[in-house]
Amino acid sequence: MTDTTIISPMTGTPTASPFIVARHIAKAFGGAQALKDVSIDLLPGEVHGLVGANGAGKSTMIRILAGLNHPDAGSIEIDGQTTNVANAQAAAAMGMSFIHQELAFVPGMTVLQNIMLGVPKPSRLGLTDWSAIAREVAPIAKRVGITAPLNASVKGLSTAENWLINICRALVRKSRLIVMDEPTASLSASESEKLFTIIRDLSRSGVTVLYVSHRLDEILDLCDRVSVFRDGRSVDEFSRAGLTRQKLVESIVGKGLDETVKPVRAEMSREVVLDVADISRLPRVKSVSFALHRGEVLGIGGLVGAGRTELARLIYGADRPDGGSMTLSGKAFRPKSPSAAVKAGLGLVPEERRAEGLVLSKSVLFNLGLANLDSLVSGKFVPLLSRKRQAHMATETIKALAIKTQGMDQPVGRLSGGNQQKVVIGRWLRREPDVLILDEPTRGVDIGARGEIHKLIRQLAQSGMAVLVISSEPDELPDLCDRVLVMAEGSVVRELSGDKLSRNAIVEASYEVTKQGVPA
Amino acid sequence: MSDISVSGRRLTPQMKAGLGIFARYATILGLFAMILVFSLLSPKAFPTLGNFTNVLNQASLAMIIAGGLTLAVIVGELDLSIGFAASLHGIIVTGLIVHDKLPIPVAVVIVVALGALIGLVNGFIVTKIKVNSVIATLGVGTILTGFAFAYSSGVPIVAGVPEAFLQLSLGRWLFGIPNNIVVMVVVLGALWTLVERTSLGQEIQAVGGNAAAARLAGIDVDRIKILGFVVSGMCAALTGILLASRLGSGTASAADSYLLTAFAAVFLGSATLRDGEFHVLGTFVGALIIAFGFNGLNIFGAPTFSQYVFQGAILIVAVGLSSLGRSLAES
Amino acid sequence: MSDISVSGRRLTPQMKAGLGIFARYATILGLFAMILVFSLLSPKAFPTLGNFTNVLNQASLAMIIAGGLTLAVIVGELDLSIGFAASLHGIIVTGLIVHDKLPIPVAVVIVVALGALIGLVNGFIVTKIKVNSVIATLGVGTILTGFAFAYSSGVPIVAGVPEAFLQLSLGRWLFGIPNNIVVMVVVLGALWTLVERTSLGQEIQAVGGNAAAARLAGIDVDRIKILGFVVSGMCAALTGILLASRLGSGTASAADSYLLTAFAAVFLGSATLRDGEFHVLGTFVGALIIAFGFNGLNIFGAPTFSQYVFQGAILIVAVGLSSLGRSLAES
Amino acid sequence: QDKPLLGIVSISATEANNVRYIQGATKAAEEMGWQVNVVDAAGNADQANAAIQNFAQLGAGAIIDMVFPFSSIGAGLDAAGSANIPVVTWGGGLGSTVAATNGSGGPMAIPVVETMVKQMDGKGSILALTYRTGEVCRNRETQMDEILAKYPDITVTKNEVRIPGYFEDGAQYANAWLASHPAGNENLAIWGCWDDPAIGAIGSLRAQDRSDVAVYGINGNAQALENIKNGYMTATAWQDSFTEGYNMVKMLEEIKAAGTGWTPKAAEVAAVLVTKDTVEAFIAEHPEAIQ
Ligand SMILES: Nc1ncnc2c1ncn2[C@@H]1O[C@H](COP(=O)(O)OP(=O)(O)OP(=O)(O)O)[C@@H](O)[C@H]1O
Ligand SMILES: Nc1ncnc2c1ncn2[C@@H]1O[C@H](COP(=O)(O)OP(=O)(O)OP(=O)(O)O)[C@@H](O)[C@H]1O
Ligand SMILES: [Mg+2]
Ligand SMILES: [Mg+2]
Repeated sequence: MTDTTIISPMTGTPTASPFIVARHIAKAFGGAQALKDVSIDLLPGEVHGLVGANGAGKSTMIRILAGLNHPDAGSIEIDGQTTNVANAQAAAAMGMSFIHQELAFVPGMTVLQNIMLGVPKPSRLGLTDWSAIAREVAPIAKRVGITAPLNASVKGLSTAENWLINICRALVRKSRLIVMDEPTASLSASESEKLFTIIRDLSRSGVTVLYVSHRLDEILDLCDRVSVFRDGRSVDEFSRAGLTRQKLVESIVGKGLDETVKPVRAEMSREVVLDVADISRLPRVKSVSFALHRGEVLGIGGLVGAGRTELARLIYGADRPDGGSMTLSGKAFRPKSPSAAVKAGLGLVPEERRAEGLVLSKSVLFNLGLANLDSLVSGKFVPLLSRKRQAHMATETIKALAIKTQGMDQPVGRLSGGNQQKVVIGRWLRREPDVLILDEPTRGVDIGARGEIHKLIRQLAQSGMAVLVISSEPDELPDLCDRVLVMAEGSVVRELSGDKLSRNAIVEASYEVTKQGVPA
Repeated sequence: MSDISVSGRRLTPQMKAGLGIFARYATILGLFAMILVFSLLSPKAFPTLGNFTNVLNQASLAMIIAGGLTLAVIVGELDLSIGFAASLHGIIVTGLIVHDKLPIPVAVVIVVALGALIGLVNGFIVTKIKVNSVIATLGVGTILTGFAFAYSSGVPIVAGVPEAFLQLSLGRWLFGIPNNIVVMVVVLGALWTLVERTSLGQEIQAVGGNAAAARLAGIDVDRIKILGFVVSGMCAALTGILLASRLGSGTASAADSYLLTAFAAVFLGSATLRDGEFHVLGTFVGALIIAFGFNGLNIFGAPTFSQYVFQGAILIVAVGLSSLGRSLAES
Repeated sequence: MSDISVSGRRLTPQMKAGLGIFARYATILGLFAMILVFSLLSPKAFPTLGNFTNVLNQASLAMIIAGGLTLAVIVGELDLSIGFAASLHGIIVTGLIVHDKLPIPVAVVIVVALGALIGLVNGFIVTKIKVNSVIATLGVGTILTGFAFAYSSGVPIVAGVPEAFLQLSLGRWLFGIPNNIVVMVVVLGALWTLVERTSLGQEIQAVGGNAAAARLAGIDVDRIKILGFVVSGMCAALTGILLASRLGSGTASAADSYLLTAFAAVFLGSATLRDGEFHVLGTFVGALIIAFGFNGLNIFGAPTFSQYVFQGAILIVAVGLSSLGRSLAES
Repeated sequence: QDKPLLGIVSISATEANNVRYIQGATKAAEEMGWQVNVVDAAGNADQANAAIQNFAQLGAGAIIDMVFPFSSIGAGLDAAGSANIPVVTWGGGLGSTVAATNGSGGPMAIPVVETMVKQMDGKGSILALTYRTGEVCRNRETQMDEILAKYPDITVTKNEVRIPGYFEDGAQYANAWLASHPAGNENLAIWGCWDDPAIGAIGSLRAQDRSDVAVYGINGNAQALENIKNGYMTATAWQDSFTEGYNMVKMLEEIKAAGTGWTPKAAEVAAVLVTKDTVEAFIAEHPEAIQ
């Protein structure tokens, strides 16, 4: 398959009759009214932005289009015909493909098998002809930015690469509509750029793209029209002309919002809490050294696959280093498991909230309690849990982080993505570790909550915590951090602070290694 | 999500809420409905205090072993060794009492400790050597059968079993409540408290819910899994001891068949009150359904073949009602 | 991740790569090591073409039923009905031939279709009524046992079984290869091709690997799961038929014990070549290990108790080597 | 090394009577200078066939099939037949190419059932715990049916027990049956087609303090004898499986000597009825029975 075959040759203009019209859609889950009244229409060849706060109903609307949920009320017309999207197969048959917010890949399979998941495959004598498929898929995979060999297992791949696989799958299907639910949340700048180019190409050739993101700059940059959801209703629809970030923010939040809260930086203490010396785990982390001070927010930037997550896991005892040493508050620190690290005073907010952060079937209260169990028990001899303490802890945290939930007993798997993220962070607020590592803390978090989380991180630092923040979003780190390390190919290539700390400096440093060939 | 909901009418939110509640209580309703039907069919023999006490007494052993198994499955593992282990424990406890002339309490304590040890071995093989729990516990169970045979040469230990040991399970407590029931209530009560009301229980549930997340939240996952196996092993030991006391002998493979009964109870229980999660109270209800089903069908005098058919159907219907209600409620 | 790697020396990447390869082949190495040991212990009787054919012949029935079970577990479900189903099939096929005087091929086709139907029922209960597969298949299995009793009143069907039916499993093919082996090779070959080489097989693997992802990718998960149960049911029917032919009678509960053997084979196989995934080739190797273990210990004449101990140990060691190698490689 | 091999395939090497039989067979084999190899098929007929095939493969001198009916070891008999190895059964019946059998066990039921009927005065209710899949149990059930046909005032409830699980099944069936048969109304008896299900039922009786029900077993295993001594079981028929095993192995020499001229035969050893009155004397005479 070549590029031209993916993209249907028809060239539509935004003035053509709508491809999909959804009217007055409502949907409740149990007692929760996820969608109250949503209407949206998608024109052939347009890039349609969809924005809204966490829990506004974006993903639910998308799941309805995908045939995964069925609306309680309202109608969907496709090409002017009222339709009932019965299931995912029906959606595919209608020419829609989806990149859902929850990653869809099968861990035991290869990259190519995952790309072809659910896609009709050519066969010879009933046997799948994989070499033919590989020939067709390879150029698309390259264009999307998948560097791993197609026959590699997806097990060792990063989140970002798994996202690219999902994107690649949508391209391989010849679809009239591609829906992307926060595709860039896990991508770093360079992958994002590649994706934008692809989206523009798709649009040019008449494919409709429905694009959900909390990164408003992307939305403004990319979209022809933007729909805004708030509390389960579609409240606004803008076209690109004359749309400003300010307008968009107001519409999302329902009121004005001062986004420019530059965190106040306290006088940084010189007391080193965590000292990392020459830590390696080849080939992903190569001899990394740095010191983390009390009250400091240290950022780690870089491209996807630079080894930041792996570094965090090494510090946290989740993986074992091949070399190097660490000290924590002056004492040798060599955790043999995360539980040892937690006892020593560390905390981690992992990158993958659903897979690594939460027990999805359990309540918000349960999940918030997990790192704080010692403080929730009463009784000297039998460590019985005190429901009162649990409830108190949960109420406080829910309030502090403005977690949108029906109550503390709601299963956390039913919260929207951003609110799930808040629960993982909330777990550590109460425990107050000496060192808190946050891996992509604002992934999928809406613009309002993002500000709150940033504020919170600063507060934690001010109260004496040492905070390590990993982020692939170059915009995030300069505002938030006192100091930023940039990693590339497993090594720290640059330390930025003070005036030198800027978005551009981080991006530039990220490519350092690739330019020089050999890391420092 | 069910295909059933696609067809035709949509359910109102009220109907869905109702279905959700129905789903939680469907297995319990099923139990009561079953008791009601049997009471109508055999009004003289079935619904008597005596019969209910008997059923509970009889079911106590299965409940204890199933209660232990519940902990193993909560932490996300299967323990297939319990039946074989209980058989071995029955032989060893009688052996210790009859051949080694140990006082009964000492023998009981030793055997329960042995149960814990077997659990420890299972847990070690699963967590440290990382053998899938199906293979690990099947392997250990097979080895235990070999030990049972080696210890007893296959001959039941009968002669000289003291009456006091038989009284362990045949005796009665205050108000004439059989000892077995007392032990069962104590064991299940302790397990329930452990899982639902202690911080250790939260860790146990977290490990079962998402081991990776539990690990990163600072929980020692291996330790908790081993604990699950140890509890399961100790409960198997208790059941083995009580069975030997009830039979008056230590007999190889006497308890093997508890394996399937315990699994049925545990999985039946997972449809009770909660959404497909394993829990101690559910296991209790599951074991009750199985015990009353067997007893009621027998008293009614159903022919053997129809007893099997009904028993199978009871399992499916009890869980099916609840699952169907739930999937409609969430559609 | 293993605590074992904590102690002392760190492994170099080369050593890790080596361990990774070792892990893939450890079960197969274990099989060969076992064959070698038995060959040294019983040099005259064990390592002969005749004995190896014999072992493969014996293992064929277990391999067929385990091959079917493999599909059920690949799609992420357990099928506990297979043993009971195979027993019923054995009774029905002899009944159809002896009592209803049907030609053998017709009887065989009817019974295999019945196996598919049972699989369909299992699949329907699991996917549409959303009953956990443990309960669903245990329930269906219990019901089938009832049917087996109803059909035969529990009495084996013996008289009048025609020689031609016995020849189904006792007969030999070209070069004197026993029919059972031929059937087994055809069935496992077909299953392997289905799973590994067709696009349906991709869907089967995807459903098992991550059902939610498969659903999002537009795969009809329910259909695939039902397919898994149907294949499992058909293989159970084949095994039941061949067993009846081998025993020369249709006997209630004759095949019940295949359940555990099949599970052991399937889970043993999941440690073979792949990283804890179920696959047809692995199941074949797993069944071989079990069969050679039984045969070698028999021929060597180990005392009964140690046969159990070794059989259990073989399971654990075969998987343990592989798991340990893997976890060290990934440490 | 070159001693002739006696292969024994046992249905359950952990069942008391099987063990006694194996002991008797082993003793005789030692006297004859044979070596013995026992395989436990754990109730699995297919495993039994495999084990017989393995013995045939090994060139065994003779093979004993314990309790698996000849009708379920077709493939094994086939393999042994082609290797000219005689197969004898204990409780497996005479048929196909089986050379000899004993322990058929069916007639053992007669004295027990007759005692039971007599003690019930020909009226009342019986709970019969049966196991039709087993040849021996089925024969015993038939014997019981024939006798009871003469007593219209006796009602029989039959329940099938499972293997494994016979203790638990015996207990549960007893529980249910007792619930609809309260004490004092009529003569009650529980009959097991072998001792173990009856012993399971005794557990229920004792748990409910029901001493009005007479319990009968067959085989006379140590536990049954113990229960008779203690008054919980009324009667059983002791099967001298040790002697059966011993005699059978001794007969193997004749069978092998006769070769193709051998006529298959049953060589039964008489069973002994044991009741409360005779149990002491019996144990004095057969101390090995309770070991
Ligand atoms: N299966 C479910 N059961 C119960 N409530 C649900 C379920 N799925 C979604 N919800 C609720 O519906 C609301 C909308 O969720 P949705 O995932 O559509 O939000 P979103 O706009 O995609 O948010 P985010 O930006 O955080 O991804 C939330 O309040 C969520 O808690
Ligand atoms: N050997 C491995 N096997 C499996 N997964 C691994 C392995 N090594 C690393 N990973 C996982 O791959 C992911 C990416 O790791 P890495 O640290 O290289 O990237 P990163 O800089 O954090 O980039 P990203 O933005 O993708 O998270 C992490 O989730 C890590 O746990
Ligand atoms: Mg969302
Ligand atoms: Mg990362």
